[in-house]
Amino acid sequence: MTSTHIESAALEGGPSGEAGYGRVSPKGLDTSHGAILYLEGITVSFDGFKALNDLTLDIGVGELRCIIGPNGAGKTTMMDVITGKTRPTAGTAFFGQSIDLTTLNEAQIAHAGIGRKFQRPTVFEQHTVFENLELAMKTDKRVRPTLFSRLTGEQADKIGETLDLIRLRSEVWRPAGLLSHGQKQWLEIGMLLMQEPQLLLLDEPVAGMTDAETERTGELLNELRGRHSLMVVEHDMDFVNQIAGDGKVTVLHEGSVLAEGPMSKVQADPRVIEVYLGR
Amino acid sequence: MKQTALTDLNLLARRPLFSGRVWTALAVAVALLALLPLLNLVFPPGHALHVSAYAVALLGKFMCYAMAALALDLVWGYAGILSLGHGLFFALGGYAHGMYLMRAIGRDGVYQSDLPDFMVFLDWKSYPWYWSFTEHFWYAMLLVVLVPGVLAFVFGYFAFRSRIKGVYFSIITQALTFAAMLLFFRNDTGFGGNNGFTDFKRILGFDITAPGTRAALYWITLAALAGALVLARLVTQSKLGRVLTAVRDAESRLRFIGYDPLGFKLFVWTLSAVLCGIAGALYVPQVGIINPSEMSTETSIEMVIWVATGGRGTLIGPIIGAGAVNGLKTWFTSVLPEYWLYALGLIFVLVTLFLPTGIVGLARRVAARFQENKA
Amino acid sequence: MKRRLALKQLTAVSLLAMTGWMPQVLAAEDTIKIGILHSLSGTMAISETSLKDVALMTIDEINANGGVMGKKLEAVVVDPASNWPLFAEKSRQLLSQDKVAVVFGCWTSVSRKSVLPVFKELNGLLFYPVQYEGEELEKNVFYTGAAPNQQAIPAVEYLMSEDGGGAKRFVLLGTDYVYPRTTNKILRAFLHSKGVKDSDIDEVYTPFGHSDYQTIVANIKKFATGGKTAVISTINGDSNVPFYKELGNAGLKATDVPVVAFSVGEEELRGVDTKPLVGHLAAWNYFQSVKNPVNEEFIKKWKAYAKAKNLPNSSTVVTNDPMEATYVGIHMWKQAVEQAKTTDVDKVIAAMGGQKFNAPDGYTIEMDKTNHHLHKPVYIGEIKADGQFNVVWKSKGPIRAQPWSPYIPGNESKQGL
Amino acid sequence: MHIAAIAHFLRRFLLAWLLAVPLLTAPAAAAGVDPALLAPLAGDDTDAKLQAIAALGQLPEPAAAAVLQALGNDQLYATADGRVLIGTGGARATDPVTGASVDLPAGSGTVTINNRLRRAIEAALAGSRLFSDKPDERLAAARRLQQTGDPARLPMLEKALTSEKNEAVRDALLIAQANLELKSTDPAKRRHAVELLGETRNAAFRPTLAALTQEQGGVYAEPDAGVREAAVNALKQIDRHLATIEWAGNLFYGISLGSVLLLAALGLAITFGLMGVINMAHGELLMIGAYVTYLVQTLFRAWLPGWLDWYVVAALPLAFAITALVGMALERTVIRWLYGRPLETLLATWGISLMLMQGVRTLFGAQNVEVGNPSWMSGGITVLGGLVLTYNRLVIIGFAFFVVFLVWVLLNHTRLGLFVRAITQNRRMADCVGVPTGRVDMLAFGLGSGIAGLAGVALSQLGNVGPDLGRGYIVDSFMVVVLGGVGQLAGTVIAAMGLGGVNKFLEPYAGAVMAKITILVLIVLFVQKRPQGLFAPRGRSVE
Repeated sequence: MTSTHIESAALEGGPSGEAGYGRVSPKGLDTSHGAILYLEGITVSFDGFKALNDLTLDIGVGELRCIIGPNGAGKTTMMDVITGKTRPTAGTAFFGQSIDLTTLNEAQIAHAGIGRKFQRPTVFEQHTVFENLELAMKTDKRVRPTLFSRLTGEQADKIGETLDLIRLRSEVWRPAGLLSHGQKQWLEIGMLLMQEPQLLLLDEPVAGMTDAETERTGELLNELRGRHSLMVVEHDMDFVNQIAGDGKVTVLHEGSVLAEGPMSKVQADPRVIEVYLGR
Repeated sequence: MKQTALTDLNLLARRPLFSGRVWTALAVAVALLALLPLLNLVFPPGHALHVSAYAVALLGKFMCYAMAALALDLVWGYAGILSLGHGLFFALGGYAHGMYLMRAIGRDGVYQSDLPDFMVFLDWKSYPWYWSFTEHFWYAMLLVVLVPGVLAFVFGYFAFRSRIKGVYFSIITQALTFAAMLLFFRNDTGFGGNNGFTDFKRILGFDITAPGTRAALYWITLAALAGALVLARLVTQSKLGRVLTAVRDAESRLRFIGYDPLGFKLFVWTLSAVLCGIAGALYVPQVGIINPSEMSTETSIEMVIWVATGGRGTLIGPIIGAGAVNGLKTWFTSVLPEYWLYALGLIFVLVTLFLPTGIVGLARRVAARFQENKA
Repeated sequence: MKRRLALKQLTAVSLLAMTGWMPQVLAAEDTIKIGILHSLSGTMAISETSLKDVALMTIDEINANGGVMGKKLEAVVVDPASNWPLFAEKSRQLLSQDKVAVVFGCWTSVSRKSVLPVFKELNGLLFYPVQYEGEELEKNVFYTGAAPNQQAIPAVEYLMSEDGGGAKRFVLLGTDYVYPRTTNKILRAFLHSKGVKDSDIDEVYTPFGHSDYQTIVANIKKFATGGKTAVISTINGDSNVPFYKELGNAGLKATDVPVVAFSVGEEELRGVDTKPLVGHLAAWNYFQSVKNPVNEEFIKKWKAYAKAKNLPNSSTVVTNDPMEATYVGIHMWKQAVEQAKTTDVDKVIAAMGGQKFNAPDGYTIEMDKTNHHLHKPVYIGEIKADGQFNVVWKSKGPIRAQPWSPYIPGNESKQGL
Repeated sequence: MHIAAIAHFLRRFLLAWLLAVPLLTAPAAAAGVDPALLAPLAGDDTDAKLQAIAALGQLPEPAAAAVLQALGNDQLYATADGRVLIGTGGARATDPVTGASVDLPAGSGTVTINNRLRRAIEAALAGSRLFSDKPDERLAAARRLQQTGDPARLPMLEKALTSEKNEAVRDALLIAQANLELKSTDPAKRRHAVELLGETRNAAFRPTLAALTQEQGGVYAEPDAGVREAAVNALKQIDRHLATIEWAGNLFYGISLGSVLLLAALGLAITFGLMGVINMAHGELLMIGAYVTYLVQTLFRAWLPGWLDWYVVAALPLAFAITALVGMALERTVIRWLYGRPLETLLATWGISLMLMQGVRTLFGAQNVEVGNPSWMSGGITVLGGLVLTYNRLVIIGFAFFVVFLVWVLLNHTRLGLFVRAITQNRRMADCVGVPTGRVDMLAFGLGSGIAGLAGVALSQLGNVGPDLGRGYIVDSFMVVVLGGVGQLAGTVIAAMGLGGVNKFLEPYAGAVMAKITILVLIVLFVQKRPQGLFAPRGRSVE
């Protein structure tokens, strides 16, 4: 089913540069080597301080990867690099085999199929839940089509499905600003899903959620597993345990990978214990 | 059941351009305004229903201001781009039209020359290249749209591309406008320096001071204003409108869901500049003068104040604001010439402090209160 | 739904605001309305405010003496706020709403130009009290200020004379707008006629409100090394202070490089520390220091009025040329009205020609029969330490204005006017 | 009541001082001057006056000099019966003929002079002053004589040279002599003179030298080829020097303009740069500072005329205090409600600026008010023999950097500064860690405003003091802050200096208007490249 996504992506991407400012249209994502994201030797330094230091990491298609690490380990910076917000000082970042992320801007990367959820839930507070999802929906996002776009039936259906998935149907006409913290988190996840990305980056998705909400979010992510590749940055160990299962966990420390492997193995790693769990 | 629910989702998502009530309100307002020149023409002075030519001229002027305010609201109210340079676009539109009007004077100038008087006293023998074709009305109209449009597009492209935001953007628009003002103040620039263009005689062969011509200009302005309002509403009601507000509220988020704000900002910015230019073009023949002071910092800031007073992001608000503020200004400068600046200044402060949503916002709150009381 | 209604109401209200509340100063039957159109705010307030006060004083004076044709004069003061379109709007208001018989106002050329179409359209009557560039002659306007030949040319002649220091080179320094441009154009032509070469004329313009004259003063100094130099300044009121301060501190004394200014009078000097300026010149048709009973009377009245109305700094008020021109203008209009036995514009215009008035400038000056300009005497004064002028040259009697300078090509035909 | 007592004392002090004046000046005119010489001064014939002045100049008596001085200062009175008296303040006068102190007769008026007479007087006085016992007076006289082309003065110069010991004065005299010897019949003398004048590299001699090289129809103004050649070289020397002067001049003008911009912008760098308030009333705060200076000057004139020279110094703290108070008042009443809504602050402060301007108009009138330079800020020093560095600008340059230093210390070495910087970086966090944001905001805004007040004092020494003083600076100030990078003190300094310099180096070529336009366009372009200004804080921005 991934492939169908890719087809549609190619179609809706449209010929590049038509609107005058080059937009890439992914010629299908080449994931022949089974990995969807390659980070190699990424280094980011702000005025000498190395936020990322020769970071190397790759994520497989359909994998759910948890990233843990103490504050300042470079988790958010890594996401900034992947989503094109920060340009690495050195190193390469590839999406699939062919798309070089370091050459694209945020919009192009998002369009290529990477969705990101922020640490603090950021939704369009003035817009209704519906509008938020509508804006995020995967479609031609250049100026003219946007100006003349009318909502089709199936698009409405898609929004409806997502609404049910994130359990916000009852709130559909409320301005997003009025939602509870947890609801915002879900809405943002919902917006990611509307983008139909192949890779989701989730930055602390359960921060500030009640246990019930956390529970529910865990289920949600598990539903997504396989359909999308996910990268989850999280502090909450229990939650990581809940979603990681026997999947790989990566520990970042001072901008580079400290340890990698199943949760059980990682938790046993003395260095990890020292820098992180040891506290 | 789910299915039905979804389709009505879709239906609910489609909103009308205006609610029926607003349509009627607008229609009434337009009709009223359109009536005034007739009252002026038909009824003799002194008649109970006579409306003075002065009032008509004044309203004509205000409507031009209103249109500029509307244009500004598009960028500021919706895309959150505060321009302190709309006076520039306004003036450019005015100058473009003014060039035609100057050519239309023909040999009726002081020196009976084909050239405008200011060129004569600069000893110029022929029109500089950028005046060519301006004797054709259609070409002047083309300039009215193109000059502000192109300038806005180029300036906007670079500014937005390098992601200049908020205050920075406001201040460089101010710098640009200030530079333009100095440039136009120079007599050698070829736009009449400080005196600018004035003493127009005719437009398309009609005597520009004739009551009929005045009325016509007035109606054209009214039509343009109404048209601009509908157009602006169309844009802001479209999905693009929602993208714009998203730009205003969380631009970076918008990037991460795959929109490139550059194009959207550029679109609305250029559109706004063009509308503003048209307003300026309508302004000049009615006021009878265009000079660089229209590009002064003050003018542009006043425009912002009209929008703020009326209520930004409401389209109708800026129109009301422009009318109200200028109405007050006209009134104050006559009844308390010595102290009107206190009054005006105070109003600006109070509006920003207590009416962050402007007159319209206030009206809505009041209306809401009514409903509560009823319920 | 209520909200929509409220919206509609608002629209209606704002409509009212625009049409309904137009100032309707109800005209009592026994008064004649006079419009006063001077900026009381904005950049020009500096110069124009005092003209408003002089006009009011003159009107009080006339009313005290029984008004005009037994009717009292009623001043309608508006503030065009140094904003040219507002000038046009206000003049329209004065003429069509307030129905004033005459308007006294404007200072800058652009303000005059902006109101002209209105006065022509509504056939109003404007008295313009400031020296200006000429090149204009409107039926609806009377010019009580100087035309170039009543100010600029005599001044330059004086500078070239032995008493004036026999200047050989000239710096024409001005703010970049029409008055300096035209004046300098005329002066250049005049200097040519006196055999001065272009290489000995330096024409410099500064933007409005220019406040940094270091470079320009340095250039004047450099230019002056080429021979006996004089500066002819048409700098607009506000920039004069920084210019003179720079000049004084840079050690350019009037004895080395005299500066003659056409826009600097007693009023402007109030804002300057005059010590370094002693000896620099100004050319006007009136100085407060002109000695004659009419002038003493005028000054006395003005000081008294300032005190009575306690205007700001009423203790130090001074009179100057445009104030005198306003005063003269109002009185001449009164005479014309009484002669025409009506305030009808056309009749008054007809009656204005040839009006005589015993003016503070020490002469019984006459309004020209044809060209709407006053015959004025020319005085050249040197600035004294007390901010007054010491008259060092005066014309033999009043000079007829040449609104169309013979030094501007194309005006030959108009010399008859 | 203290004040009253002081005032009373001062008035008496002032009175005594005035009474003393005549006594001081009376002895100036001791022995008599020939009335025949004085008579023409009372007349109207300018030429006669000129002769009389010249003649008086030759006289050794101090009385003659006294007459000339009086004439120069409008202190010479002509009585109805044609006598001439030296006014000595009040209704008293001294009769130069008898040296007696007499009452001014009714109907006597001052003898008016014009520039021509002024020149003659200076020259004449120079003659007598050549023999004064004060070297600086002699030097001034010699310098003055360098400008006369009147050969009749040669003998006097030679006489002076024989007796003159002081080196500086001697050189000056030699130059004056050389200037006159250009007209000598002896080519050698002329040549030597030309070379000497060339050495001075003083542009004042350019015309005379240039005249020598003039040639009409094969006939040279200067017959001797050698002298001509020397003249050409001399001219070269002078011109080369002029070029240097021009360059140095532009540099100085640039720096001084820069320092003005800096002063104007510094306050804004705090209120806008650090606090994010688009303070459109900033210009009006400058204006208030200037008006405070005016008030202080008025007070000094009334009560402390003896100390008038120091009114500026006294104005500084006052201007700071008052504008700071105004600023704090604004902050408490209006601005504090608008934090985080910078664009709204723009509107509100605009309204405020309108009110402040009109307020000043109502209080002080729409006209400019007069603020004089104290004597120690008037005039300037001549360097490189031609470039005048005016004192007021020198002082202001120094002052600007002093203020910068002050701000730097306040921001980086005080608790307030610490708090301000904390709030700039993260208001909410600062609030949490117990920074009294409210008070700090008020103080910081007060500081910014106060600095604007200081700037106002400086500006009052350069230009207009009028209601719209501020409007002239508001745009420039914002340009400086934005260009420098918000919240970057160093950036502001460099931006100001850069703008000033570029402007002044452009002006000679482009002219004042185009120079300014170019600057603005450059700024717009620059901001494209560095949206955050010169010194942008980098790092993981909080989005």
